[in-house]
Amino acid sequence: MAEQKSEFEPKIVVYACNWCTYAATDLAGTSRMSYPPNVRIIRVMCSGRVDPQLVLQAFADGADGVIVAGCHPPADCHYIEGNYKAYRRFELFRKLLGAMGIEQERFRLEWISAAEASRWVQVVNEMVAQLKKLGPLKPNMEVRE
Amino acid sequence: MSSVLIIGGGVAGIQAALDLAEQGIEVYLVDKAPSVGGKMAYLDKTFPTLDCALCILAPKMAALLRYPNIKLIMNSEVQDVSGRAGNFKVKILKKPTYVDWSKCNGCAVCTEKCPVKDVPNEYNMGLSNRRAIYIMFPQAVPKRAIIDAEHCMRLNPPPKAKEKAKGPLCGVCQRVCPTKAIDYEQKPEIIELNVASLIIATGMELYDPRNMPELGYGKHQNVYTNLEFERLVSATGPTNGEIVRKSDGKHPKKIAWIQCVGSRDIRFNHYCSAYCCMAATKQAILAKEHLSDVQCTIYYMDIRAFGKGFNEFLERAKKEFGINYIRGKVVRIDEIPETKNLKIIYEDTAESYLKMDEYDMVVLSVAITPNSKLPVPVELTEDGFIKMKDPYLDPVSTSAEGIFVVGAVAGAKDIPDSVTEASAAAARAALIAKRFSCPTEVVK
Amino acid sequence: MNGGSEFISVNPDVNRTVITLGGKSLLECYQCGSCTAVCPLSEALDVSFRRAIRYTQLGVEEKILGDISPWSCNLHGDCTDSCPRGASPSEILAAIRRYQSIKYDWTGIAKWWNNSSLMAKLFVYSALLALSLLIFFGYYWQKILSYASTGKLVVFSELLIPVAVAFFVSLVFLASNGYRAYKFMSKDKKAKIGFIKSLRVIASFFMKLETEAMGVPHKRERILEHALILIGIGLFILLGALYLIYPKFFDYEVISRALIYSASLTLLIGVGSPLIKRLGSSEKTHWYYKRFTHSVDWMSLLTLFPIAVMALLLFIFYDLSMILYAYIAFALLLSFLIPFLLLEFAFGKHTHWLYKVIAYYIGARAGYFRGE
Amino acid sequence: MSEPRIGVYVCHCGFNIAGTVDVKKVVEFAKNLPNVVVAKEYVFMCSEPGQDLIKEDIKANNLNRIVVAACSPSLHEVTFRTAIKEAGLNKYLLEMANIREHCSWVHHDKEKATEKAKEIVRMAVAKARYLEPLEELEVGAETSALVLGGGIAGIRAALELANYGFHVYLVEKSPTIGGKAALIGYIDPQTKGAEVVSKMIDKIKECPRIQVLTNAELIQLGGFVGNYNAKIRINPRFVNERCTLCGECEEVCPVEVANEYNFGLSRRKAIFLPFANAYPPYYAIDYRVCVKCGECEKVCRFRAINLKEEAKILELKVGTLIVATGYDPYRPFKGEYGYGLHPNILTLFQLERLLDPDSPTKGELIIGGKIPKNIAFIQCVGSRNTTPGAKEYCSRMCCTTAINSAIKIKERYPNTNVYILYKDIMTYGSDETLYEEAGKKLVNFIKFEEKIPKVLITPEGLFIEVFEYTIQENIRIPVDAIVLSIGMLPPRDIEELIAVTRVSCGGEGFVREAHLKLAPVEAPTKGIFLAGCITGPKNILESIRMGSAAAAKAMALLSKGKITIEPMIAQVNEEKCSGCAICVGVCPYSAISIKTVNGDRIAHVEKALCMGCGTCSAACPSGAMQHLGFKDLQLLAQTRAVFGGEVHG
Repeated sequence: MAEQKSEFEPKIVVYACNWCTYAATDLAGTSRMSYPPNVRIIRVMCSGRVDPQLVLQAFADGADGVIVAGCHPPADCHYIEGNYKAYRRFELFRKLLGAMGIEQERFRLEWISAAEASRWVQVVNEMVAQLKKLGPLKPNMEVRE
Repeated sequence: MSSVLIIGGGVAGIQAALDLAEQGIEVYLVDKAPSVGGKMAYLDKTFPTLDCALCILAPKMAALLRYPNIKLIMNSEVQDVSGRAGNFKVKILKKPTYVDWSKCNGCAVCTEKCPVKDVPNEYNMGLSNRRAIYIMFPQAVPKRAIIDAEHCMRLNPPPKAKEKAKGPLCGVCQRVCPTKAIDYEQKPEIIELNVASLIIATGMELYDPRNMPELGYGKHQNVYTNLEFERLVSATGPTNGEIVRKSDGKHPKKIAWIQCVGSRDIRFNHYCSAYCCMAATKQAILAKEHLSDVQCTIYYMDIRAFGKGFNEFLERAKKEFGINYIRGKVVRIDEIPETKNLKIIYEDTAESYLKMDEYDMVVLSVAITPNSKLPVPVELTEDGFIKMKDPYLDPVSTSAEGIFVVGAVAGAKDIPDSVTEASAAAARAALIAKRFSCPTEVVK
Repeated sequence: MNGGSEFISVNPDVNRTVITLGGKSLLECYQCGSCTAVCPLSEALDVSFRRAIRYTQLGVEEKILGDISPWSCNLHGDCTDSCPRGASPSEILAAIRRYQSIKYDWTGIAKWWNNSSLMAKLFVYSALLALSLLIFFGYYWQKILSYASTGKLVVFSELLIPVAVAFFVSLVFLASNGYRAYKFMSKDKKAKIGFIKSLRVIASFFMKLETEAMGVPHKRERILEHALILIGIGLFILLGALYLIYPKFFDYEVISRALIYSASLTLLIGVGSPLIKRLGSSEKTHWYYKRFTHSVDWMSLLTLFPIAVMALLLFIFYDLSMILYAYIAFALLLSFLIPFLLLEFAFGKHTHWLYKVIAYYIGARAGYFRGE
Repeated sequence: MSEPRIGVYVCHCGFNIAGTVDVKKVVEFAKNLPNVVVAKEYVFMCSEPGQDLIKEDIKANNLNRIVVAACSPSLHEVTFRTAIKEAGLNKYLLEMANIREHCSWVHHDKEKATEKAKEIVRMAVAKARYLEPLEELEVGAETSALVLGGGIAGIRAALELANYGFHVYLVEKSPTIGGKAALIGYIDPQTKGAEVVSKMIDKIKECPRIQVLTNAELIQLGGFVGNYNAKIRINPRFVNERCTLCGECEEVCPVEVANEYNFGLSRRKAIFLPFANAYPPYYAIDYRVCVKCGECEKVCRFRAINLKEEAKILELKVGTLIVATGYDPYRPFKGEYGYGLHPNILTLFQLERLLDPDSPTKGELIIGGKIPKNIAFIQCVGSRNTTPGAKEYCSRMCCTTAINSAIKIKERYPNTNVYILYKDIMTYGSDETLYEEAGKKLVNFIKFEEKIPKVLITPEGLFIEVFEYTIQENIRIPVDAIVLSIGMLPPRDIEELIAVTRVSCGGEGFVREAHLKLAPVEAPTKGIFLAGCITGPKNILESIRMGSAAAAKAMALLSKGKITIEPMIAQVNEEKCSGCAICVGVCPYSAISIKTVNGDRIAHVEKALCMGCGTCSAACPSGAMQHLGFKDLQLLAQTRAVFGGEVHG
């Protein structure tokens, strides 16, 4: 890793639901909040759209942390129950991470409503601090094409 | 096919405009503020689901820009309406914004450079300051800058400085503006329109609690109206959601809400304003979310949790958030000089005992008053609301043919009812606009 | 304070009677408690006017009769000014007081007095007046002429016997009804402080309350009128006592005349000014004079006014040494006094001073005064 | 797919982006990304000149993908889509790179911000590479409507739709339209419910476009928005329009049952007229209780009765469905406040009927044979958790109705004492003047809180014991009659309604709107609208307004005769689909069904119903289900682009 000698900067991939979390990231911008530039945000229509394989691919490609974020249960989801599906999948997924040698703290499932810009900034700060403690992800599985 | 004029750009006006535009009808939306959104734009969260008001309103406001047949006439007031259904002549006074809105694209660079920094910001109910040139709120639609002529050094230079200085005192925003949109010579203009029908959606104002001097609003620093508290608790508010007292900037330990301030009182307004019991409960919950150790009490006579999900919301407030409710009408608020805390005087009707409880902060749930003083030939009820012609057979029509009324200006109601009425009125207005009449309907 | 386990029965017709007794807006009240909260009394005295009105609305008889709050009301009128429902707690409480005095009176005359029309009351009053005129201008006429011939005003003579009898009779009624009132009001109110301390508490309470009220113009007006009447009656009693113990006092022309005239004048103004305001219709007069027009209110003034007039005339004639006319005025004074005592003083609005005193005493004794 | 030729446009947005991101470096970086043909910058991309820049480049360099690196897509995605459409490019071949809200505005280290902006652009370009042209779907739409439920909300919706030129089928389960509003005596002190309903019925009669089907039930609903086919079963009425309402048949009919149109106050025969100005205006035979003795048929001089009539099935093709099936009054269980144990204890609806001039007692308040001296209303029966059987919600209009009746009683019978025992009086808005008037008319209000009133049935008569909250005393009130102000429940047959129309229910059992504030009259499934008390307790005014609004929304959707649908929906790759139907269960809008295509089970997505959430494509094990605009490949490309990785295929 080139930047080894300079202080370790984790890279975090974020899958944000369009109606709530993505809107919160926008609001963090319009309200000029500041947070570390380690996150890369990918927009999906609903947190239910995020396929666990995608998250695994991100880890395989070198992500140090992944966040999946959607609307607050019980009633904020624009598609009524997409967030429940994500909740169901990623609670199971979190348990599998350990088996693959990836610390569970590298993955977070969050509910952030469109007005909770400060919550989004807090999640990013917490994640970056945690990953700096954990250090870079040490891949112990080769990736088949 | 002729067009429809909507007076008032609140949630009801916006919904009506969208429904009309959906059917391809040309819509003029007039609003006296520089941006649409009305009172709902001030809200942080809405009851009973506590989802954020902006997440509901912003998509609707943005949708307004997508329809080419919606013309927004902001910062303007209707001067005169004449004619009859199918052919109304309307005169609109467009007050100058001193910014050419076709050039301005809301980059807000001017709002950072303007030297006048201490104008009380109406959007935050005066709890924070803005510049002389400003954008009403970050998500305003249309997101355009506007110069507040009264406070602008260029347009209204302070008298002493005026004689000394030879030329114009300031021109920072014009120099800084990348698209050269600033135009100090802009004059008010009269717009004449010819429309098929009108929808009145001017909504409501809050009743001024200064009419009840014994409650001390305006005298005691820590007495707020519920809209001021809403701004205080809102993420986009003056303190970014920090609940702090005006007097010493500290977090309050005990907050009281006083219901029926100006409502259900023959000396002020007979009617009940319908929204305030639930709004107070919501604000108490928001206060608990922001300050976990705060004690919230609501003083009421009848808690009106009548709508869908309201009573469950109330039970949650009592059980989950520990908000207590005391039945008694507060008649006086005294300020304790040293701590600027407030002593509220009322009879606890459960214990038939006069009590004087002390609070750090008191929020008045203020009555609404309809914005019904309009140059439009419609009858009013004696409470000042716009009268419905026949609430059963012709729900959204007014006494004047072809003029419809929706939202709080027709009667105290909350957001879902206003939005429902807006759709109904839009369809009726569309009927006239499309000359689409069926023998059964009495439309001429 | 909280309700006992057993159930109190309710008489639905009570609110109907109280409404006819002048509490027109009784059921317009929606129990918000502003009247109690706004009243200057309630900061010092633990009473709830709302609860008194509530008992009456529901007809909880045993609680109404034991409630001292209607009697503690000093008719400041703040509650009526601030009632969000536009009801008039002042008038309702006045009506409750009438209802209570009816129930305290065992004879049933108070019931008739409070329910009958003004005409009926005036009829009975004038009948009694005619009777007393017969006594003085018939039976005693010769005696009066003989007294007149002596050229001196003899106050204490057998002329006073009928008045004394009337006074005695009225006292009997007052005492018995007062005792019943005491019984009702003191039920389940334990005595907490002694007699003297109660009096001191009441006195300090009144001083503070009235001085504050003096600041408000329309309240000052009514307090002064009421004070004039009290002073008037007080001075007359003093004169009577002086006449008995120290008759030579009347030899000092100047002081005695001053005392006499001030007594009759204060009584006259005290009674006359509210009467004129009630009869007049000028905008300035406070709603109190326009609204409190129950026949009982009228009678309380109409019966007292002629007495004040005659007292004044008596001394004027005496000073103008028109002895016969002085005696005629004296006879008229006594004739007006008899129906006043038997009707108004024993059963009318004037009984309120007795019940008020009892109420305050019991309230003070039971520790209702805060801060004691 | 054609070889991707991508144009990248980086916006300065005044200083907003250029202030912290070195736009020139980002443009240089973008220039040598694979498939990037053009990379430019401009101070305001969203302005007219900015859009023109893109349009010219599309024509000059025949670009087929555009990436705009500027603000958030929620602001100007639509602006740029319309721009590239005007340049002849399919408007979905655009990807926004959010380098303002996500980068320049939130990071202040110029060097790191520029690095991040580069990577955001790289991700956008990676996704753009796999964007495909998509067409908005257009579906033909019937301009006809099925209104389910003939109450005032349904009638209002039908009238409005007829105004817009729709043909309307008004389907009502009972033999007459008018619903409960026709039975409630007085809506407010001046207006009678029956009068309002008869005026509305007159309008229905005048309008040729409304077809009223009574004794009718919707048994099946297929198709999708704009193209529903509804199956209606019309139960036999046995009486036709020749009936002259002479009533002779009624006399001879041997069967007698409780009259539900008087809420059980009186009885009626098997053949009956629901109420005076019922519509359709002729008798009906209650097919559930008629014993087919034939007496009425014999006696009818106008041959209006035919007992051999059979139930008919009707197939209708409609564009939209408006559900307005109303509510059911709460039925107190035996003994609840003494209900059913004493003749003088009745429900608010029964009292309303009593006060109605054409009631069995001709409007006189005769209960238990005489006019009651003391009558008490008990509020919140069946609502606000007062009794074990009660629901948690407040039924909103029982207070106003009770006060209305109390005022009526005090006007006609001044010496009757009227009590209203309440928890909170819910006369919201301008109904508060009713509460005031009740005070002036000497109605006595008694407040209780947690401890609910108790009804005593004793030989000396009825008593109510209640712990009066404002004096904290247990009082016992002697009463002659007790009225239970009953609340509103969802209709008993709501299960069938849900099964047929696929609407869904909220917590308290009423039908759930798509969004309480954004779309209060629409069901989550597109094309179905809701009106009246089916979504929750409302007063008559609000139900009527909701009827108009539902009609208005339906008209707006269908008035153009066709419907455009967002193309970002799910699409099945038929070869890969194994028919495992995981996606069917996952879809909140039941837009996916399994069809057997020449032997194979294949998932089929109903285009009009799919709202494009993508949950099914994430659940699909074989990758057959793809979410257009967010395909696996596109998201994968974006993910790998974060680290500079590539995706093949």
